[in-house]
Amino acid sequence: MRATTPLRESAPARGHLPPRPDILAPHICADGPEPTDTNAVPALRPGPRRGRWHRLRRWLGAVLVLAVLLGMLTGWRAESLVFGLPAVVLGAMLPLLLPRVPGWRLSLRGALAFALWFAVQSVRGAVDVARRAFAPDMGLRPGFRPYPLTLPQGAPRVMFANTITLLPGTLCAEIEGDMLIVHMLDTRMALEPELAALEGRIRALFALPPNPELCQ
Amino acid sequence: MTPDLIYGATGIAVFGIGLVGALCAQDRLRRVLALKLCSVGAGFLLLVGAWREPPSTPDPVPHALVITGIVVMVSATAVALALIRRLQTLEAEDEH
Amino acid sequence: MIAPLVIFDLLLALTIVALAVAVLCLRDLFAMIVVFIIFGLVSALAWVRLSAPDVALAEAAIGTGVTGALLLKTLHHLRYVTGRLGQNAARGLTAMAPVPVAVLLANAAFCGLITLGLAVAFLGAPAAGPGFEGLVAQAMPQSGVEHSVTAVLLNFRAYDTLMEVVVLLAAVIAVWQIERGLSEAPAPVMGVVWQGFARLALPVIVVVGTYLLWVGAEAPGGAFQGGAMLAAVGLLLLLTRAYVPQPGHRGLARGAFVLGTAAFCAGGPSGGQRGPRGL
Amino acid sequence: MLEGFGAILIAMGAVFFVAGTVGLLRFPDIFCRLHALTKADGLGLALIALGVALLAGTAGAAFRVALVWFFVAIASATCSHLIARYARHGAGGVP
Repeated sequence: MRATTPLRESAPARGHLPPRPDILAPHICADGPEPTDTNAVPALRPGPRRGRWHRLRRWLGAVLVLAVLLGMLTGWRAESLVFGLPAVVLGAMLPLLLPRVPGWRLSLRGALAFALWFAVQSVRGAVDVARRAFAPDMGLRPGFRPYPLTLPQGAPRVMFANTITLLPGTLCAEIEGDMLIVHMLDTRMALEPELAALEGRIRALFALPPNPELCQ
Repeated sequence: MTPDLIYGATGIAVFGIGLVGALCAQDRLRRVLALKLCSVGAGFLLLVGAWREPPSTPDPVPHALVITGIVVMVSATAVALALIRRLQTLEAEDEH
Repeated sequence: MIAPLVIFDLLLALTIVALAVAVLCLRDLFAMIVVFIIFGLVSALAWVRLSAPDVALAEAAIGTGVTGALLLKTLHHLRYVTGRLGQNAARGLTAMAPVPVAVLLANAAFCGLITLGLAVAFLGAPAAGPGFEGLVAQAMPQSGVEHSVTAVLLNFRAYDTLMEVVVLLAAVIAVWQIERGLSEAPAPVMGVVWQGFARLALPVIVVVGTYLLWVGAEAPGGAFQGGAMLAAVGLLLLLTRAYVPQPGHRGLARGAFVLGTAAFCAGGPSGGQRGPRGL
Repeated sequence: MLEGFGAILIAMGAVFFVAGTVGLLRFPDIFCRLHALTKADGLGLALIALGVALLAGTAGAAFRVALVWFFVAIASATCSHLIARYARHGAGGVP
């Protein structure tokens, strides 16, 4: 009889919980109860460029990225602009229809470090799951674990959730408010140190202050 | 054993399977899918007819015909599925 | 010695037939739709082997992508209707009146005969002589585009393609009429991770769809494939609830469709992209 | 030389795809199966994409392959999240 995942998440084993003062106040570190309000994250945004000018800059950035994409695809041919230009403008405007999220910026150093680390981790994750798939005893003890989120709303959180899915043995199953529900292949593995490390890397990637205590 | 022979046989088999499904399947959604299987089978046969040994290029006219067929099929499927949704609602109201 | 590619072809052919059988045999409707989508994608792969990349792209985008979305929408609606009543299993509502076994057997025999006839016709057909490729190659300079399939679709057989755009328009109008007053199942709530994905994917899909439309002039791609990508944009917007259909918008949409067809009549190859968007 | 390296990468990618499929068949429930699909197939696709980019040779083709890989990776993570979410909520999904 193989163990299947119980649908209720269980509390992590006591021994694996490092002291984390920030867990006690996740709602302070995250950007407040209203997710669509950009003004609710003042402490996390170092540069206070906001409002219309800020949004225009984001839009122009999107136009630039899409134009480069179009250029790469069409081989930088001028006649592609007949269809391409309206498409780039329209494409950059579509996300404005979605609910607004706080803006973000990338740090180049953080991105390079993250890409390297990500490559290593995805190999680790794939080798781990391949080993289990071929092993006679798969060594599974699946289950759900909660993990409190301290990253701000928007891109950092989504990036965090998607990267968890590629780490060895973890899968992001749900985001409930400021709580992330992680599915683990083996609940005996240590979850918190890995996720805390990942959180640090995401903070570096998005040029956020490194430790969450800063926002108190 | 060239691709045209292999995929010609595949097309005939898929067409036959689709035909059986379209006439014998018990639920509506499956019948619509079976008709779509038939159209894929017919597409196979047309493309096999257009195929030439690799150095020479295939005949573009059947290719264009199959693309037309795909678009017409999706229109037909859309109407059929809308009818199914309507029927479901009517039957659900009847039983209510 | 059998070439490895022949083994690949045989495996692919067997997979296709097995998937087609599975579509008819699976009891669960959701599983049936998923297997059907896989079937469409694998057939598209086979069509690449028959050196028909345009057709494969069209099948993957329209025949499988758009059709799959429509099927899932129908299933969603079905479950919504049954869920609202709180009775009556999902199968019950799609099922038709039972048919006597004798009729089923007769049908099966009839299908077998037709398929057999098809096989005889296929095997007995004369070896492939020259088709239209010579004629098409001769006329290519007059078409103004460099890709032969696009030339056939939009230049040499433009009336045919116009007909198919009109068929699309007719289908859209028919669907509107059939669904008039039908209560819509609400789009599911998909969560922040999905929103993040849509935020990233939407602009790129628009650009890539337009690129497919543009590149159709000289390489595999084209209006219908690009149009299907743009249809995906509409679907993403519906699923993110960024756009909620409102009755007031219908007139606008109708106008856009008719205008799209009219634009195609005026000879612009871009008119074709309007059609698939509405599905 | 480059061709050989590309072929080796593609073969390794295929091995990971097989591993993912074996996991899909052997793992006990839907959540564990998602692990097999996202991780093993993700790396398999990355290796195959790298091999194909090497074989293709031109920068434009390599860019297209990279674009395909990037979006498949994000879509697979998003999809597995949505499937897990749906499965946790039972048959519903529409709250």
